[in-house]
This record gives sequence, structure tokens and C-alpha cells, in this order.
Amino acid sequence: MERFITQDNLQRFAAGLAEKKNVLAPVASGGTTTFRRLRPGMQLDFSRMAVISPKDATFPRNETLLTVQHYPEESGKRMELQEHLPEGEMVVIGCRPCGTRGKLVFDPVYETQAIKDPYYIRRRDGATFITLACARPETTCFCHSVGSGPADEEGSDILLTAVEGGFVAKAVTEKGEQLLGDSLFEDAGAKAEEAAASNASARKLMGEAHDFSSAAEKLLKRFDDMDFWQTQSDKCISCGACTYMCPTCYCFNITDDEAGLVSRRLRTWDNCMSHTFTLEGSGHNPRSTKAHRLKNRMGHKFSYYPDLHGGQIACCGCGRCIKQCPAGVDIRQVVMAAQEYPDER
Amino acid sequence: MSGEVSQLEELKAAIRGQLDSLDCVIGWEQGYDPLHATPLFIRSEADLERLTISPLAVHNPATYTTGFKGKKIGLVVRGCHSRSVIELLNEKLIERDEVVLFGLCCDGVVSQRKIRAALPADPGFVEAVELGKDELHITVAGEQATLKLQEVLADKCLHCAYPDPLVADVLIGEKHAPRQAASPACQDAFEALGNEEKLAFWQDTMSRCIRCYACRNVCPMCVCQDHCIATSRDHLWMSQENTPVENFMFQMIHVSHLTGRCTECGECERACPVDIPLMLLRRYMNKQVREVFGHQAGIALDKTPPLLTFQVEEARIKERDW
Amino acid sequence: MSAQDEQRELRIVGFLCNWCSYGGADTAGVARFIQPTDLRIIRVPCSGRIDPLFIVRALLNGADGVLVSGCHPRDCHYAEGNFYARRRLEMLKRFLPITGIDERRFEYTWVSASEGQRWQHVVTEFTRRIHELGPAPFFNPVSEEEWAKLALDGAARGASCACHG
Amino acid sequence: MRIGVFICHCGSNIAGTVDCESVVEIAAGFPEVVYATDSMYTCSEPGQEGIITAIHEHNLDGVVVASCSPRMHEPTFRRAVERAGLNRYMFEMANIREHVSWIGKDKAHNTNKAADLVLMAVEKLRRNRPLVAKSFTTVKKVLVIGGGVAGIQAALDCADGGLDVVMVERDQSIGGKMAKLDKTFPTIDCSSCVLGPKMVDIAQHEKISLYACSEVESVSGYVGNFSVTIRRRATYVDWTKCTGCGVCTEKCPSKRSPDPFNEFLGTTTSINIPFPQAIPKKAAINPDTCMKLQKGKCGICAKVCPVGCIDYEQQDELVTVEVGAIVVATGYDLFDWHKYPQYGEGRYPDVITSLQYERLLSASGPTGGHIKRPSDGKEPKNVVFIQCVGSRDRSVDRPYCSGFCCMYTAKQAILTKDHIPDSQSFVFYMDIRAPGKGYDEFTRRAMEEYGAQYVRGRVAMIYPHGDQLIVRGADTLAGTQVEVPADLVVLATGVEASQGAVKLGETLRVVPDQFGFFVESHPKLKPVETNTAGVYLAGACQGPKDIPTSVGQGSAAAAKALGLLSKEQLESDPAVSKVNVNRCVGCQKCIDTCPFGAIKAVTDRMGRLKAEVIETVCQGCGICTVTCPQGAIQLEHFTDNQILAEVNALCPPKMNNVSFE
Amino acid sequence: MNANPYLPDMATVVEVIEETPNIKSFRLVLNDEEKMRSFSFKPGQVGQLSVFGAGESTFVINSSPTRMEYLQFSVMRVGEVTTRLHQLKAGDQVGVRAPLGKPFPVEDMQGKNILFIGGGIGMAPLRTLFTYMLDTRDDYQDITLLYGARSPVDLTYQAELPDWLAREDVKTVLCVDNEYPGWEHKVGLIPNILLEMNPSPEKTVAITCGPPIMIKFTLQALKKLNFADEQIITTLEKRMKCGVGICGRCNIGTQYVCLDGPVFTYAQLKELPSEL
Repeated sequence: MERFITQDNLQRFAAGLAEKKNVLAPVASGGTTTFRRLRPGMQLDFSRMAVISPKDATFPRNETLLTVQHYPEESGKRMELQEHLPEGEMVVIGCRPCGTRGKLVFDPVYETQAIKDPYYIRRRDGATFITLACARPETTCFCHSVGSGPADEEGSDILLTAVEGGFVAKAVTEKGEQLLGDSLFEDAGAKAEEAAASNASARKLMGEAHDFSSAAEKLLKRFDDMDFWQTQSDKCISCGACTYMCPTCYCFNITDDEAGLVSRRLRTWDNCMSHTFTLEGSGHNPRSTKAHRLKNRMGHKFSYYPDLHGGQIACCGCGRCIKQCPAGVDIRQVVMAAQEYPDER
Repeated sequence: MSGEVSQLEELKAAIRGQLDSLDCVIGWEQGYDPLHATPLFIRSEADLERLTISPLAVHNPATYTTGFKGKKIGLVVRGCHSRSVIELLNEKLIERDEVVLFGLCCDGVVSQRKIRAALPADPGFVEAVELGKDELHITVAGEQATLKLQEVLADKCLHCAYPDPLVADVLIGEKHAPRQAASPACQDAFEALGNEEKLAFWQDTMSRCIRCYACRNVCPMCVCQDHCIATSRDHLWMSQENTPVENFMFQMIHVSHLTGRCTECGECERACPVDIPLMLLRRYMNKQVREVFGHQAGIALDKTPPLLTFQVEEARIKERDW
Repeated sequence: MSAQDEQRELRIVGFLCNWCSYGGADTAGVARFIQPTDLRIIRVPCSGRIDPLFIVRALLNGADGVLVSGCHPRDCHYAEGNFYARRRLEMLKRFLPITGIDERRFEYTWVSASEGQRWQHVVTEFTRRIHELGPAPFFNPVSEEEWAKLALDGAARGASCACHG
Repeated sequence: MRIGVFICHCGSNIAGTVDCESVVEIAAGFPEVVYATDSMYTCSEPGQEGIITAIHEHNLDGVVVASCSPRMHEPTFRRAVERAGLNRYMFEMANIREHVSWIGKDKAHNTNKAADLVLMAVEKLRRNRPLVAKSFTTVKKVLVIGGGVAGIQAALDCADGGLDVVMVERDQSIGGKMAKLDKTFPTIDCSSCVLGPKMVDIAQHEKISLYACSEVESVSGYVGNFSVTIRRRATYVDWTKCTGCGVCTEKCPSKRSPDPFNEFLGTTTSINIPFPQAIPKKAAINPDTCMKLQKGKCGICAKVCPVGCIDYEQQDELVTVEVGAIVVATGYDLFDWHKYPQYGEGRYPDVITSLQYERLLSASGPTGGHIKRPSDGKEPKNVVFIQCVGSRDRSVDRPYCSGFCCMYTAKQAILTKDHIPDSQSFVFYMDIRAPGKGYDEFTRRAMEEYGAQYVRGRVAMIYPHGDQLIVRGADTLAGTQVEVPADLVVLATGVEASQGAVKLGETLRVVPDQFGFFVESHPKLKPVETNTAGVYLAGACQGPKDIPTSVGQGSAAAAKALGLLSKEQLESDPAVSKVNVNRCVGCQKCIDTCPFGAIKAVTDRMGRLKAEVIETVCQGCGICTVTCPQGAIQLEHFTDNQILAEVNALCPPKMNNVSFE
Repeated sequence: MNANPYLPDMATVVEVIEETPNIKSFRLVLNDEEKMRSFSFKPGQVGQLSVFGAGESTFVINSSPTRMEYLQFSVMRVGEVTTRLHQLKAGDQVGVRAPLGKPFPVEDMQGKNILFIGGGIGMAPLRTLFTYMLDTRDDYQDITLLYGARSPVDLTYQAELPDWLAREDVKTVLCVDNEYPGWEHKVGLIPNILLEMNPSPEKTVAITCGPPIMIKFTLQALKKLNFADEQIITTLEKRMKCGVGICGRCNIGTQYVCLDGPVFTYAQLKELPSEL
């Protein structure tokens, strides 16, 4: 089903949704655009890809896993543990196909036969994604190299495509279809073809994709070549910009906070590029240098993960890690360098 | 542009002459698109060929020095970068005989944020960039735009008092006439706000922070390396919770530890992926340090950071009456 | 300020060096010099042990005031601790305005072990000052309304501030 | 952890304004508190036993006592928990007396505050860990600064107790103020007959080395192992050769040198020995008045000296001695009475100080023991004594009582009558303070047997009338104004802290109070200790004292030093800084800021620089901990986490898990 | 395990044993009696212990599944969580998430000679299998235990050592690095004692655990004694958070130590990228 909505009506639609549900949308502030909870008076900003990905919707930066209430010994009560499962629904509006697809990388890890992460699953199941197709690739975009494209529908409930005067909205799922029943949507008519043409043109503008097909094997081969990794990581400053921006990076930390008789177990985004990520209590660190850590990050995304999950690369090609890296580390270049590096030297 | 080209050649020649005796030389090359540069670690003649010193080459190479401790490296430094090097030397964090400094007399570097604001389309769609003498000709999403360099220079460059390296083994370019530092209008405007407005600004701005620590890791003076108290397991300084108050606490830690040591290279603010104007805090602290101790970090060798020393009578600290 | 407000205690944290100011507070106690009760004192060996970040932490956690007191300059039990402290604390005090935290909520001073009366005066005056300022705003917005207002104000600033390059 | 909390009522001292039962109830709900109780006097024997029993019965591994100031009873309770088998550092105190019950009027607020302070202590204790003291050896030698009667007593007691003693005296001879006195109250025995033998003992005791004309330049180190640099001022006389024969003083042509020993009543020779009983009995040249040193002419003393000990080229000399303890006995100075306009500000030569009067009374004084007034050498008949000159007077910032002026004035009135039987003494006084043994009887004798007329009141002015002075004052008992013609006026000038005490205090890290007297560790329980371990106080440097009290305190200080150094080894406080080498990046900032040189740089196995603390030198100030940005060097017992735990206890971090933005 | 894999079960400390100056063993019983009764695990599996307010840390369950009165964990004090664990006393509450990870391949070991080589705290994972095998003694041929520590006080499970030494159906050899007064057992480094003992690789499985440096030289010694890679089993230790293969820090290449380990054969380890 394809419908049309004007720009103004989309804003209205979003505001309407925000009255009932949590709506996460790109909003401009302080010279940048980030996903924020849409509140009355806020304007959607579709002028650029939001610098942070929408993964907060399914994998929030802070998640209270559980709280514990301690009781004084004399009370005879034992400590009480309470699990904090997320409630409610969330609608993400205006994420790009790459950002929406990020959660697909989570799925096979957070929901397996044996282990089901209820926090993620509940959020994912309670989230609706209204995705905006890209009309033109940025210099950092490479979604087409990791099995996606500028109008990829996978993971979305609705796909918006910008056309003259507004957007064509295509329902991808039943949930999406229901939303399109809102009276602010009009008949798409010829706009649907305009949208299809725009999507096709966008795909064409992306040009040729990178061939990452030998990455899994080559990265493993490079594993013990620390010279290679040192050179590749020269300019890396070990910060977390790449991982926190990344729609697919799903690693987390669990820490406890306490205040008096209450303590809380908190899950927060963690960053495999940081020294403390694998630092052991004894002081030993299996990934003691940034070279080790970059190797694991690359290996994880382009080798280990695909190895475990049917060849799927754990990267959605959004390019945030390239664009926002303070030192300009280019993930595409590192993978290509690993592929092109002579096996025998 | 011939001036710059010949300067680049002059620089390349200087580096070439020393490349063999150095582990590497840190400069810049073009990055993922024509609008962005990226640090270049020169180890070979081929690497050297990629060297650029255009105003797009912004990164402070001093940030990388502590990672090369015990090795001899070269750095291509602008004025502000040299201040970081001096401060590192003063704090005994690097040795003078372990760095060879290729100094550039600098006419300023760009602010990508200003370029973004000035361009007719998202800079992500950049297609070509041509450097004129005082302008940038940028093709973006099929459109041509000409930006005056002066208008997209980083704030730190507009008000830079030390464009020429204060320490260098090789000096490229012509020295500038002495200049007076000034604080950007934006800074003054912010300082003039009331407490409530300032607090609200930080509360909101800090809600954007994702705690990626790019500001910390890109800072040449953040020398705790992997042992920052903000990410230590002993978590009483800070919760790992990503909320405005904890995010701001980290900025307080950063500023506090930089007191009298910040060389105002502006890297923290440049690196911030969510555009938090961190220099508001740094510049303000630096101003206080200047006023009270008459001290500016990294402008002279053999100076002790003011918080690591004291005077029995502090001329500019007034005891408050009670 | 209503009489009731005046009654309500505010949260004032004191950092006192063990040798002079803590002793001064003891001396004030021994002499029964009546003081406001808002202040709670954390004993540290020396004002040189006081990391300005302790004060920041207290303020960000919601302290309404922080008072630091050490030995008078030259009288430090450890010879130099308060000289370092003076520089550190002065810089913190001067820095606070940019954060929007009222710098009057933080004060540092010197009180010797014999200056019980002075301690009474310092506590009384500082507490009075904090009560005049009232409860400190908490840095993290605590309600959805506060969040909404902040976010909206932030959004209103929009793309206006591109000059921070 | 299993924490026990003990709330002390301190009789009604705390319980009067704090609801101790409520505090117990609240404390029972604090984290890891498994036992909370209150007691009447926790510091008492049964109180301490209660703690010990509770530790055993409730299997406690940490104890919080909420009572008085830790500066008072922390050591007491630490010993108690130690007796119960806990480490003494697994103990914290909440000060709910000096900081709560004694200063706050509102019981509800006080109770609330007391509970908060207990919570802070609990939260800190939860981060405490057992610390074990390290032992170190001590230098069995004591430095005594000041050779007055207090210092002399301290030095002799220490030496007799088997310790080596170094005595440093600023003046040319030891003896101090007492050596200048003629007689002493209330026995009227000869001062120098009492003191003289003790001075000789100092000179002759084989365990005592005396440095006169010397001052302490700097002190480093720590209890048991101080290193003291002494500046020996040039005397221009080689004291190793000088026999004190006095030939030089007889021949010296420069006879207009001021005579400090005689309180400047007369002059003396440039080279001189201050008084016959001086110890050391050695000559010294006053360089300010010596013609040879000033103008390069003369040199007579060098020519006449039979042993050739004159050395005009002599320079100051710095000597370093290692000592284990230091006794400070730097005495006092006299108040400068010239500040008072009513006494003529020095215009009338016959207004003199009591100490000048002592010199006039003394047989070895400038008048040979005959009372002659300075203006014309006549024997005075009417002598007026004015008390409280620079004592008990806020207008000159001397609100305190100098303590012994009442007594010596009475003595001087008696002696005046002895010397000049037809004389009449008048004493203007405020109150008579004579609380010592036989003291009050003594003042009564002055009045009743010796006819001294006591007038209760302040003197308003002194003015000349002929060759007399008229002293006008109020008689507050009679309610009239009185005018007394006086041939001589003697001012009972009060005591003030010795000049140089402040500077010496900085050197020794001993704090002077607002008047410059050194502050003892505790006014009741530690009157001779200071806050610097191994440094003790004796005599008037701590506050005005008469001779017996000074001597008593000298002995007390000596007993402390002897007690300290009687142990073969001392234990260092384990609450010192410690380096976590995993976090240390070797920037050496801590080394640069340590005031004690207690941190050194070492190279680890991998060749990296690391900081290392010398535990016995570290004093535990924590400057380094703040200096280190990565928190690698932590002051034990006051770690970042421990202090932050207290901050967080007072200002709990909010955990309301707000939605992200 | 709960449906929510992050949710610990509450347990009560029933006994604390001070093994060495920095190692304590904790015996726990789950508060939910039914859960305790039905709790099942296999030797080698691990658990996450929680001190609420401080955090979680991973330890091997070192009691034997054949003795289910309690679950035992041995904890060496190194960091914040272990310090807080060391403050626990009998009666205190902790959280437990267990069992996690894969166990020793016990079935494959049946009918074989078993050689245990443990060093220091590395004895903990061996203890569970060792006591399990003692309880099912007939399933195995010769059982040998070589256990060493730096000094006699660093030997854990002191209470059980006399019994192990006295048993005739196992051969127990103890060693310490240097001579100590009163020490009657072997003196020397574990790999050297092992070579001295000269065990035959014939039908033998060697299980080794200890500090990295000890493992390194023990592996060399076993190779010298002609043990095949498949005959050598060890357990790994990594920093873990979630314990269920999600949080992303304990992986070595594709293998997650919390999920696929901690037990690996030397042959498996050699297949993995070298990141220990």
C-alpha cells in the first residue's frame, strides 16, 4: 500500500503520535541533528542524516536491568530484587534504511534458541520504524556494499520517499499499514511512480559497491600480523564515537550503582575500542593496544559475526563511523587493505 | 596557491631528509572525501607523496606523541600544535630529543561546522574541492559554492596569537607579525548569560553527549592514557549512566585536569560528534588561569603548570573577608 | 523567604582539614557557639587533599552549598597543602560561573584550631548566604515537564550555533 | 560487611539536644549495619567493653562510634576495637557532640544531622580496609630549642634519662628570663642560686651539646628521624679556645654597646660576657658596635687575648643534627608598653618595666643591687607599681592574663621595703590572681607586713611634677580618683609570644594561636604535645607560665620524649599514600608536589617510570592524590572512593532513570 | 537460569572458608528451595556472583554436582567486586546466575587415565571435576593430581588435601616453588615436577588450569611428554559481563568464552586466533 503525505502533515502526524506514544525523531539543536524524543513544539529535521543512529529505540544507552532493595538486618526481611522490563511502544520517524536495519544485526544475538534478551525483544517488538529512503548517497555511504540500499525496506514498517511536496509512504508491514490509515495520508496516485524513480536514481548514484567477499577469510589471516594492525590503527584515538554512532554495534557494559539501601544494575552502551573493555581484574588485558582492538572490531563485523550468522556482515554501511571519527579512520579502507594485503610477504 | 605548493615541497624535502632516522612523521593527507583530511603517518617515500598541508588539515599531531614513547618521531606542527608539544615537554611526558618538529607558519584551518552551515547542501554530498588563495571552491550535490576562507576558519584561528610554531626544528613559511589573542564573540555572549540560562544550556547540551570520550582521547594533554578516572572500575566518581549530570561531571573532570595545561588547540570541540561547544568551558578556564597566574600553557619551555606549584603570597588571589 | 523556608534545612557540605579547621569547629563546639545546623562536615587530613572535583560532585549531586576550610596560609600542618589548595579552590570558584552553578554556593576560607568564634561566624554567614540563594537546581531534570521544557528550549536554539569551530 | 553503630549520650552532653534513641533506630537501617545501640558514656570502661562484646556477639567487622570529636577519642576507640581483634582502621567516628549537640539548638535538626553524620561514617567505613603499621628505628637524641628554665629542665631530664641532647639557644648564654631575676616568689630565694647550678649542669653534662648564639634554620624528616639544620651565628670568637677569662672585656675600648642582659639599663663593651654566671662562659663581639668590625680599626681584643681566640673573619656556620624528638621551649617576650599613651610612651625615664626593676634589685645588676632611679640615680622613696600593662586588655589585643605579674609585683614591693626600709610602695591592680601554693599568703604579706598599698583601679595618666611623677588613677573600691606622687614607676608588663615564634612554627609545622603561642595537641589531655608527632612544648612558648609550671612542663616534655624514644622501633602511621602501579603513567607530578620528598621515581621491570612512596617519610597529607589525574596514588584511609562515599551519602546521586534524550 | 538471563537467583552464604590470604571459598544455597533442589550443572560450568551495588563477577562452580548441599565458589581478591565478596559472611545474600558455559567433556574421559595439573587459584575448576570423579571413581582408570602453588600458604582447599593425599585410589602430588620449613612434599615449578613424574600419554587426558605463565610451560612439558593436542584440556578466563554471549568482550574470534567455554581442548585453542 502506498500513500502520500505532505511535509506539513507528516509533522502533524508525528506530533499526533507523540501524544500517545514515545516518538523518536531527528531534531536539530545546537548545530547538529540527533534523534530526540519528539515533544510538543519540536520540528522534524530531515535535512541531514541524524548523527546518532536510532538504535536507542531498541537498545537504549541506559537500561536499568534490575533494582535491589536492601533491608536492615533487624527487619528480618531479605533483599528484594526487581526486574525492570521495558513497557510501552515507540515510533521512530525519519531514520534511514541503514539505521533501521541496524537492529537486524542484533536479532540473532539477542534472541537465540537458548538465550532471549527480554529487554531487547520487548523494545524491538514494541517499536515501529517509519524510515526515510535516501535520495542521494553521502561520500561516506556504502550500504550497497553490505547487502542493502538507499530504499531498503527490511526492518521498516513504513518507507517514506521524498517527492515533490511531501512523501510517499509505503507500508511494509501490517503495523505500517494500520498507521497509513490515518486521515492525514492521501492517495499516492502518480506520486508512487515519482518515488520509485527517485529510489532507483538514488541506487544508481551510489555507484559500484565495494567487494567485501573475501573479508571474512582475509581478516582472520591477518590476525597475527600486528604490523598490519598497528599501521591501520595509527590514527585511531581509541574513543567510542564509531561504536556509539553505529546502528549495529550491540556491545554493552553492566555496572551497579548504589545509593543507600537501593542499588541498581545498569546496562549501558560499551565500546570495544576502549582499553577497559577487556581489562581483567588482574591487570591483564588480552586487547591491550588500539591495534588489538581495531582488529577485533573489524574481525567482529566482517569475519566472526558473518561466520556465525550466515554470512551477514555486522555493518549497515551508514558511514557514521567514518564521518564522525575524529581522526578519519575509514572502515571501508581498513577492510579493503586487509583484503588487498599480500598473504605472503 | 604557488606559495603553498612550494611550502609543501619544502616541507617534503625537509621530511625526506630525516625520514630514515625517524620511526614515522605525522602529517596529514586527504581523507574519505575532498573536503576532509586525515592524519598521515609517513614511513616511506610513497606515504610522503600524499602529504597535504591545506587548511583542511586540522588534526593535532601532538595527540599521538605519548603513544610513541621511547621512539623518535617527527611531527608537522602548526602554532597551536607546537603549544601542545611544549606543554608535553614541560610536563616531562615526552623528551625533546625524541621529537623532530617540522613547523608550519599557519594561516588558519577550517571549521567543518562553518563549512556545513555555509554550503547550499549537506557537505556529505561533496564532489570536488578546489583551494583558492582566500577561498574554497566546493562542488556539492551538483552545485558550485565559493566560500571565503576567512569566513570558515576555526574560531581558534580567527583569534590565534601564536600562528607560528613556538618550537620547531624546521620552520616552513613566513612568520606572522605579533597578534593579539581575543575571545570569540560567541564566548563573550555566552559568558554574559545568567546562571539559569547557562545551566539550562548545559543541561540540554549535555543530554546530547553519548560519552564516547572523543573529546578526551583527542586531547593532546589528556595523558592518563587508559586510566581515566571516569572509566575506572572504581565507579564512585561517576556512574556509567549516560545522563546530563554524569556527562557534565566528565567535562568537569576534563576541565579540572586541564587547568593551566590546556593549549586551546580546540580538538575536543572539533572531535565531538554531537557538536557540543566544549571550548566554552576550556576558554573560560584558560582565561581564569591567565588572570590569576599570568600563565598560558605551552607558550614557553620550562614552565610549571600553575597548579603544580604555588607562591606563599599569591598576588592575584584575594582572601575573602568573613 | 517565609519563616517555614527558613526552618527548612538545606544541604551544605563542608570539607575541613583535620588539623586546623576541624579543630576550630571543635573549639566552637567546646565553647558552645551556637551555629545553624545545615552543614555536615567531611574530615580530610589537609586542605591539600581536597580535590576540587569532590566539590563539583557534591554540587552536581544537588548540594545547596559547599564550604571548604583549611589552615591559614603558612600554618599548614603539612607545610604546603593549603598553598596548593588555595590555587585549586580559587580556580574552581572562578570557573563555576560558566557552568551556570552559582559560584556563591561554593566558598573556601581559613580557620585555625583556636578560632572557634571565627568558625561560628563563617558557618553562620555561609548558611545565611545559602538560604538566601535557596535550594540549588538539580542538574538532571527530574520530571518529564522539565525535560520537555529543556528539550524545547534546546530545539529552539536549533542550528543557530555553528560558530563553535 | 557487618557494621556496628554505637551512639553515645555523653551524659546529657549529647542526649540533651540529640534524640539518641532515634539516631540508633535510623542507623539500624543504614547499609550493612547489623547492630546499633546507644550508651551513656561510650568512652568509659563499660562503654568500651560494650563495643568489644558486640563485636564478638554480632560478628562485627567494622565499628562506628558517634560521640565526641575524633580528635578527642579516636585513639581510645581504635584501641578498643583492636582489643576485640579488629584492625584499628575498621573504625570510624561521627562527631555528634562538638559538631552537633553543642552547637545546635533544635533537637529535631540535631537528630537529623547526627543521623547524617553516622551515615557518612558508615559509608566511609564500608570502603575502609585494614591497614598495618610499618616499624622504623629512631634517633635517640633530642633537640631542645631554648635555654630558659623550661628548656634547661627538659634537657637535663632527657640527658639523665639517657638520651643525647642538643640545646639551641638564640642568646649568648642560656638562663632565659629567670637568669635576670633577683629573687623568686614566694620564697624570696635567690634566682641565680637556684638556676645557676642547673646551668652549670647543662655545660658539664656529657650527653648535652649546647649551641648558643644559634637558631634553628630548618627541620625536615619525621618523628624519630628529624634532620635539623642549626645556624650558629658568628661570634668572632673561637669558642673552642675561649676560656672566658674576661681580659678582652676589660680592655675593649668600645663601651657603649647596648646591654640586653640588663634590659638596656646600661651599656656594656662590644666584646663581652653577658653576666658572670653565663653558660657558656664565652665572649662574643657585638658586630654592630665593634670598631674593628665596623671601621677596621682597633683589634685590641685580639691583641690581649691570651689564647688567641679572636677571629674577625668568622662567618655564620650551618650544622645539621639528626634527632628523634624536639622540645620547643622558646619562652616569651615582654609586651611593648610604649603602646600605652597614659604611661608616657617612654618620655619619662623613671617609668621602667618590672624586669628592668629586677636588674636594679639584683646584686649583679648595673647598680650593684642598689635601687637607683634611671633619671638621676637617686634612691626612690615612693615606688608605684602598675599591674596589667599589656594583660587583660582588649584595646591592645592582649585579652589574656599573663598569670604571674601579680606575684612578682608583690615580691618587688617586698624587696623594695627590704632594700629601702623607709620606702612606700603603691600597687595599682585589677584583680589579684594568686592561686598557687603559698601565693595568696605571699601577697597578703606584701600588704600586711610590708605595708604596700594596693589600689584597685587602672591608671589614667602619669605626668611629671618636679622631679617626681604623679600617677593618677581610679580607686574603684573607694570610688574616688587618686593621685600618687612617685619617684619611680614600675610597669608589670605582660607576657607576649616570643618574637620569631611564628617563623619557628612554620619550620616545625607547629601552629601558633592568634597571639603567637604554640597550640598544644589538646588543652587538657595533651598539654605538651603538638599536632606534629615528636615535637613537644615546654614553658611559656605555649602560654604565660611561672617558674614552677615551666619547670614542670619541661619535665613533662622530657618525659614524653623519653617515652617516645624508649621504644626500639616506632610504628609509622599506615594512612599514607600508595601507588597503584597499573594506573601510574610515570608523569612524576606527585613527586614535584610532595612537600616531604616522600615519593621517588623507580623503573619497573618493563623499564617504565613509576612513582613509589617512602612510607616512613610520607606524612599523609594527600596533596599527591589530588595532583594525580588518573588517581593512581591514593592516600590510604582517605582515598577518593572513601571521600566520595561520604559526599554521596550526604548528596545521594539520583537514580530516577530518566528517559534518554 | 531464569527466563530473563540477567536476573540472578538470590542465594544465602552458608559458609565462608579462608583458603589463603587472598582466596576465600563461599558456599551458597539458593533461597528458593525448589530451585536449589532442581539445580543441575556439570563440572566446569561457571556462575556469575552478584554483590548488589558493586557488580557481578564470574567464577567456576567448584563443588561437585554429586554433592548438592551447596554450591561452592572460590574467589581471589583482585578488584572491586571480589573485594566486596571477601567482606561477605555467613548469612549474607548474594545473587547467582548459573550454570553458564560448557562443562568438561566428562563422558569422553570415562575409561581413561586422568591427569590433573593445577596451579594456585587454577585448582578451583579442577576441584569440581576431581571431586566429581572421586565420587564416580569406577568410571575412570588411574587418577593423578599434581597441584602446586607459590608457597604452602597459597595452597587452597587445605582442609581436603590430607584426605586426597591419604586416598589410595588417586595419586596426589603437591609442590611449592621453594623450600619452606615443615614442607614435606615436592619443591619446584609445576612443569618441572610434571616432567619428573613422567606420566604416560597412553589413554590419558590431561586437565590443566593455572596462571597464564604456568599454563604456557605446562603445555610445553605435556608436548614433551608426547601428549596430543586433543588430550589436553584447559579452562580460560576472560572478563565477562553478560555471561550469555551477547555483550561482546570475552570472544576469541568467533568463540565466546562465556558461552562456548570456558573449557577448551588444546586442539580447539590452536584453531582459535591467538588472543589470550
